[in-house]
Amino acid sequence: EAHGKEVKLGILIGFTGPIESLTIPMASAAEMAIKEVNDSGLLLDGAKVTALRADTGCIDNGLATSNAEKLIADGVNGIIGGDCSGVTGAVLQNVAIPNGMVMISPSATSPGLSTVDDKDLFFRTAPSDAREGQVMTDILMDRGIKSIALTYTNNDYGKGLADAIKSNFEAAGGKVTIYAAHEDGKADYSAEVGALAAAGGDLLVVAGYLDQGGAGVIKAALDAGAWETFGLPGGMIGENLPKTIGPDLDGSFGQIAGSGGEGIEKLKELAGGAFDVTSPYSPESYDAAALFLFAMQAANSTDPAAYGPKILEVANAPGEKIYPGDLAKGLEIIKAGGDIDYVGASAVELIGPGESAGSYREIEVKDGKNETVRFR
Amino acid sequence: MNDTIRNVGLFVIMAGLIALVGVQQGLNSALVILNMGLISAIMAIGVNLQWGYAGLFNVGIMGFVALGGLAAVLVGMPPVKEAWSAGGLGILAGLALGAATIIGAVLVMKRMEKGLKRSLIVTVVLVAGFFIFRAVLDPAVEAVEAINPALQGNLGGINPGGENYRDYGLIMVLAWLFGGVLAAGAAWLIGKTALGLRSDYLAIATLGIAEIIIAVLKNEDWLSRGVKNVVGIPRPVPYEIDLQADPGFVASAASWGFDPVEGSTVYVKLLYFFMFLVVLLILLWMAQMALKSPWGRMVRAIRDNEVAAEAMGKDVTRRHLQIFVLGSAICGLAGAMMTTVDSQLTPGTYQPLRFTFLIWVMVIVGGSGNNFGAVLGGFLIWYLWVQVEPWGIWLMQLVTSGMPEGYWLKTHLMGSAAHMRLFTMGLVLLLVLRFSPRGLIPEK
Amino acid sequence: MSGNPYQDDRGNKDFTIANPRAGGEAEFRRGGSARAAPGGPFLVGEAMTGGYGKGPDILTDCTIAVDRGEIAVIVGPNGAGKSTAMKAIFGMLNLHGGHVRLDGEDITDLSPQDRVIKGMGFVPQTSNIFTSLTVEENLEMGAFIRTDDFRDTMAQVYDLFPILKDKRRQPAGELSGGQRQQVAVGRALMTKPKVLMLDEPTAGVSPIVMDELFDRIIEVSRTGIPILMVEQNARQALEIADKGYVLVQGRNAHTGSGKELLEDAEVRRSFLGG
Amino acid sequence: MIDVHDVHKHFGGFHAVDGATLSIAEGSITGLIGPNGAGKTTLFNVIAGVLQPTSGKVTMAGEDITGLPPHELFHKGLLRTFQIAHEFSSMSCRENLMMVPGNQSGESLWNTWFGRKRIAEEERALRAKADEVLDFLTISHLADQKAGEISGGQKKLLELGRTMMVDAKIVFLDEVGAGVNRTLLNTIGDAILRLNKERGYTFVVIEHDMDFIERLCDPVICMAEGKVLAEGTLAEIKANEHVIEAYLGTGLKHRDKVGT
Amino acid sequence: MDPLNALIAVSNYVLIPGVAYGSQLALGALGVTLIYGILRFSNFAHGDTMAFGAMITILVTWWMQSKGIHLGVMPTALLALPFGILATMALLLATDRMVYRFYRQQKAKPVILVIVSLGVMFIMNGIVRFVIGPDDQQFADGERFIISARDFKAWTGLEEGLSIRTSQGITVVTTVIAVALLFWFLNKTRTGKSMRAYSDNEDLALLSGINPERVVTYTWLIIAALTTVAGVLYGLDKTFKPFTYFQLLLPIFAAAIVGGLGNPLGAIAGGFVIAFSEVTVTYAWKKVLGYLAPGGWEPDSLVQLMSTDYKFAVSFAILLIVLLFKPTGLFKGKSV
Ligand SMILES: Nc1ncnc2c1ncn2[C@@H]1O[C@H](COP(=O)(O)OP(=O)(O)OP(=O)(O)O)[C@@H](O)[C@H]1O
Ligand SMILES: Nc1ncnc2c1ncn2[C@@H]1O[C@H](COP(=O)(O)OP(=O)(O)OP(=O)(O)O)[C@@H](O)[C@H]1O
Ligand SMILES: [Mg+2]
Ligand SMILES: [Mg+2]
Repeated sequence: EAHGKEVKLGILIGFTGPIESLTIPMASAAEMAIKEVNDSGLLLDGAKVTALRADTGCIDNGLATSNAEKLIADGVNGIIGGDCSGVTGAVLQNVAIPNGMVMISPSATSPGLSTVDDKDLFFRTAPSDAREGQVMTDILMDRGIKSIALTYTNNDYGKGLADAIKSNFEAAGGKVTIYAAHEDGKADYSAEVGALAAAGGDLLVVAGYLDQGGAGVIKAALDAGAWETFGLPGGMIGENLPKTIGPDLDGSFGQIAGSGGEGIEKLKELAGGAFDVTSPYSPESYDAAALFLFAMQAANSTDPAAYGPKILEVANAPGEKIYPGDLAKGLEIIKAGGDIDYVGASAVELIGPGESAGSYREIEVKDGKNETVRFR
Repeated sequence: MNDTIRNVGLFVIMAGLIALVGVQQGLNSALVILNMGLISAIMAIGVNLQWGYAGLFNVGIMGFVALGGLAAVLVGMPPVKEAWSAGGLGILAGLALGAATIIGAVLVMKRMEKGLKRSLIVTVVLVAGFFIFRAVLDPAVEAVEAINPALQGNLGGINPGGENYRDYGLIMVLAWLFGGVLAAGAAWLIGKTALGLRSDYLAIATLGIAEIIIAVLKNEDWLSRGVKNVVGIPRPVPYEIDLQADPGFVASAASWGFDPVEGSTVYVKLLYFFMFLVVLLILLWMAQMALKSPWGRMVRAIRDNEVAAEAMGKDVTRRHLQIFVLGSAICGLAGAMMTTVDSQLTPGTYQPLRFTFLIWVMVIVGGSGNNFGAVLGGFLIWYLWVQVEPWGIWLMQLVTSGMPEGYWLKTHLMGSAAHMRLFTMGLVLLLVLRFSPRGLIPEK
Repeated sequence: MSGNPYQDDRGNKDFTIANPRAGGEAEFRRGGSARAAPGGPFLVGEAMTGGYGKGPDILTDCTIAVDRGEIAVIVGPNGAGKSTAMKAIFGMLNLHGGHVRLDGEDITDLSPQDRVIKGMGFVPQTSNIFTSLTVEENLEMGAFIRTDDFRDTMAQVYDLFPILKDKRRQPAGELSGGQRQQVAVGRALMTKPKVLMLDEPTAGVSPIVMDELFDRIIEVSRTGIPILMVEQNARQALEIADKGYVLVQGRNAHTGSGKELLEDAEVRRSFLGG
Repeated sequence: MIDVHDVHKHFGGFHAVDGATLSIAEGSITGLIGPNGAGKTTLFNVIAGVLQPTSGKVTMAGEDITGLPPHELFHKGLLRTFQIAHEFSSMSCRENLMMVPGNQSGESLWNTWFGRKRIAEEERALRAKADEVLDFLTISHLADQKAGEISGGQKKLLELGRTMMVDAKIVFLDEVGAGVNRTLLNTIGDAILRLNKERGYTFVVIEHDMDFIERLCDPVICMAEGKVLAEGTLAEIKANEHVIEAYLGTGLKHRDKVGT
Repeated sequence: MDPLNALIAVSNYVLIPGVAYGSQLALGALGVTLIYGILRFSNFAHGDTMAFGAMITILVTWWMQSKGIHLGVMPTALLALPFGILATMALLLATDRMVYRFYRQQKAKPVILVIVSLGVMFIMNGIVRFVIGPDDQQFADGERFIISARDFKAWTGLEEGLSIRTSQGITVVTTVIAVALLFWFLNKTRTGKSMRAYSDNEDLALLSGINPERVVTYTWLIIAALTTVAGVLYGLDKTFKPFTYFQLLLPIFAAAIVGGLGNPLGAIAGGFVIAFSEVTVTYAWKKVLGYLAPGGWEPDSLVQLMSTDYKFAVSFAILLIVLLFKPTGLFKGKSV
């Protein structure tokens, strides 16, 4: 097959809307992977990859579908996105599947998406909620926590994760004193903290986003003196949280997907100061872009139908482990007919119908820094 | 005559803009815009009926649209048998008790003399009813939500197809009607309490009810899975991949010069287009007929001067209720249609900016008090909403073109280019209103 | 409906996003400056031609004048353009023909508020009070441009309309129709105007108040202030008028002294009710 | 026809109507006069259902109509005009009239879609009637003008015109004369007399123009401070000292100015 | 029985947050209500104007912090506030000249102005994100607490803590001052009265010699001060993030309406009604009842009327009930 000299990847995420502050680093991360590949000049005998950004508004199905159609019309070879599970589902069902287009979402975690008959076109680099619930329970149990108050951001991510934490923790003999949602981007969280504090518990677990309502809840809880330590699932782990909250956060702990931390450290090195690599889902975005390009290299084609089946192959063992910054090496190995196991920044490991089953780092906040205390 | 030419011209320009999208970005893009434009136009007609003709201020459009979405789930999805046997009856009983409580309280209000005793009894009825309601409902809800929570956990709908529910796509037309009915029911309840009081009250009532509806949709998992979304809602048109696998279709697509993928995607969208167009035309006809008749005259009189209309024997409150219910039903209908196109219900998407204010912009820019204006506004604003993004990026490129690569300001500006969408939207809005302050097709 | 029939002339338009109070009708105009134009009567609208917005001309070549110490009265059928002529003289609509001169100056280009400063006082026919302000505040607003002490003027107004003194802390919107008319005239008197323009000041007031009002108007004119008014109580008005104008369809139909007009059989039959 | 029994209407602490009792005979043209602020309009509004009385009772032909909403009173044949004109400002003058008759079949939504023929016929008749009324009021040239853009006096005429579109039993006129040209007012007076004679309308007229009252009204009721001050023929009223003091006055003081 | 702890718990989780949040809403609602009263439309750009004022203040604060200028225990932002106000004044006046004035001159219906303000909202929205980005920004410094929960517990030996943040204190004090100033201004000064007169009847104001353009200018200046103060105080107390400022619009409008649109007193009352209904109805009384119940008996359930999921819904339901009994809002919605 004759290769076009140009490969186009759509980056379809919510540049405006509720998670707008997360999406800029996400896009930058994806574009960094693309740049890395372009610089190497190794992809498909020197094809040039361009990224096309498009907005989903995070919560605007109509806009997202329109923009997806636009990407298709522009001739993209794959779509990185969407971000929020709602728009992702809409784009998947109405644009990607009919057009036979592959999507790799860095951030849609809803289990509901697994049920869509996706014709093997949908993948995600964000780990599943169910697994994280188990990990968190282990950590809590190890630390001797018997009862928790649990609040989650009221969307499919938060709810799914909180469900998983709750059922695992209760199965392990713990007690969830209260299970309450908070809405992101609202003006005031006094009511939530009041209710949570009244219910009590050894610890407050905040299954939210660190620069959204999650931070607001923690701040309000600290200020009111309701809790001093917090349980922090993946969405709450990031440099910004200790920075926003200050020293009061010391002693709080949690977990985030990541293998040995090696990947993320490498990504950080790579990025320099260009963007915040700890911003949620930006490692996943880097990985999504890399997976596309490796699969294309492996299939020696930019046709989704051809490279789609290769994605699981390049993502999983066996093969040489590839980290951020190693993309050129990976491309070379594939070209030479070898096999790679892409680990990337977020410990990519795809299971089942293309979902991530990463391992986790246990984090504790010490002296205003997230420190990895062990791997799980 | 002159006006007619101008108005037709405006629609032609609009068609031209969409056609241009078709040329530049492909038929599919144009059709997606067109279809959502049709749905927007329908919503705009509903709102125009309420505001443009009756002066009723509805800031809860979002809520009625969401109810339409709920209807799509309740009609389109198959029932979850286990859930029904686990707690279906309990939930129904709970809801019945809740309704009985409210009806009881209202009856007491009506039957008894005003006074402390009445207030006390009403309070007792409400409080006791609330606790009984919760006592019956809560366990049933828990049981239902425990059934396969990752994928179901709700009661489902009435689609008779069971496993093969997707084959019963035409049931969605019923769902649209049910969306209208559901929204009408909610509007009736609001209208019964809010209309006849000062109109601020209607505004806050609709604003509130919309928030309440969304809160219920987000938090009552047994109903429609809450924030976990319902995906895979059936559709009244064939699936593209089925068409692609159908040799007959592929052949006829080829005869038109389409490859199977493009042929199937365009075909499906065209089917939707015709369905929506029929709905729009029917509604438009009904609205125009009504408004050009004595009924419309009465409505305008009421809008102009309620006190005088009342003195001239018109039952203002009843008329308001009628219009409010009708307008809301239209919004509900459009909401169900939109959920059908999306194939999924996502309660998180219901945001006032998108579903209330944007519709208002459509009505005002189009020209409130004129149905054709509302329709045009629906198309135009939706077109802008999805199309101005590239303009923003283009504008930023223009601004930063003089700056060296990698310069911080350039990175910063290009990084915020997406926000140019809202910015440009605002600019266009201001420009349209500047040169046509009463809307593009003003009320005569 | 919240009860007060005066205030509640609201239709059902929504008040949540948009304030129902009608905006002004006066057309926007950038204030120009006055030019010297000596001679002629104290206030004159000369050969005025114009209408509302882009609509048809309401006034055609219409001339109205009043001199020091005079009372001039405009009468005419409903819709003749009497109110329009008053508004035109006050600069509230754009004329495309004619001039307005005041005290030896051409003020055609002045904005209404500049005309107030030049000493013109005006009581419009409708919505002529601040309904949400108290009676006293209404009077204070009348004296807005005055920098001197206006308490004695206010006392005079209260003397003239004693009922207003009783109700001075009440929002003017809660007054009866006739009481509101009194507030409106009082407000204009507070400016200490050099010329006073009244659009149907006696519409809806009781006979006793009407007599009082006419008395007061005569008194004011005796102090040398020219008065220009529109009246439907034409007979009484013309009795006290030095000069009368009959407008028909925006044109001067008859002009003469009050007495002449009263005696003109044609005028009596067509405009004064026989 | 209408009996008002001890009606009170209080605004906060202020007693706008303070125990008014009066009755209006069928077929009469009753004048209601009184100083500004006497409570005439307020009493009107109570009778017409716009305001709820604080206490008291209003009956119409023996039937209690206290507090009925205006639209129901309309269907019982009770119509009113407003002191401050309440026109339908964005509608043409003709439409202002055509909207009045109740029970038009075109007011049902169903008919607007499926009963269009009947509507068309009704409309033709209505239009003819409206044009007749406009003609009668000498404002046929304004038929297609927006009612918001006609002069104050013309609005008053329009208000009167609306009551002529249906067969009313009793019509309340709140200062039809204020701001209306006297020649025209005479025409209105003629119209009122004719409606009274030919169609048997009962009228209640609030007016400050004594000439007008004199021509039309018998009996005349004078209110002051929320109560009925005097009642009788105009001649009796005019002779009543209290009425002179509170309402009529003794004429211009500056007689010297007159006639100079 | 331990009523003291119960009282402290209620104060800490209900009263103090409610008062602070209520003041923030009241300041916002005051601005909305003024624009409604005088300029006759509901300003949807209000939230974003708040964000703009806060943004400028933040930028100046950062600059001051970098120069080592501090205000001791008080946040430096207070020093930067006047700059924010000035910039916002400039912005609003420019917007008025470029946008609103045209529609005023055209005698556009107020609803057009509402939609125009929606357009302005989009644009301001873009400008703010453009300059400072969509992220959270930190700018608070100085002493964070007047009383912190930890210290309080240490002093009193009580089980429950009580915390009052500096920002909460400043918010309440500023609100009181701002409101008092505004009332004095509107009711006692000539300019204030002329604003009310204009708001009542534009034509007549013209006839009284009031220059409408000047009234409009004054109004915008006051609005600029109010919004900037509200925006900065909110940012100090919670966090600065453009998106949340947009979201604030809803409770602010609700506050203005329930209080009676156009009535400044109402705006204040409305702010507190909204704030307290959000906080109280979803509060779980378990702990408080536990303290109050005899013999340390603590209820098993949360004793919560509604879960916090329905926080917004409940506060709206309360609004509806309030309006059912007071259809014109708590204070008769009238002109200013
Ligand atoms: N705001 C307006 N816009 C357009 N036309 C108007 C407006 N106001 C009045 N007109 C028209 O101007 C004409 C003259 O109106 P004007 O108010 O000057 O009459 P008038 O002589 O004062 O009558 P009246 O005695 O009834 O007050 C009328 O025919 C009316 O239709
Ligand atoms: N909503 C209200 N609130 C308070 N006072 C009111 C209200 N409406 C009317 N009033 C007062 O009630 C009194 C009677 O008013 P009403 O309008 O009935 O007088 P009227 O007899 O019609 O006078 P006019 O001849 O001047 O029209 C007046 O003193 C007025 O100030
Ligand atoms: Mg006039
Ligand atoms: Mg009256």
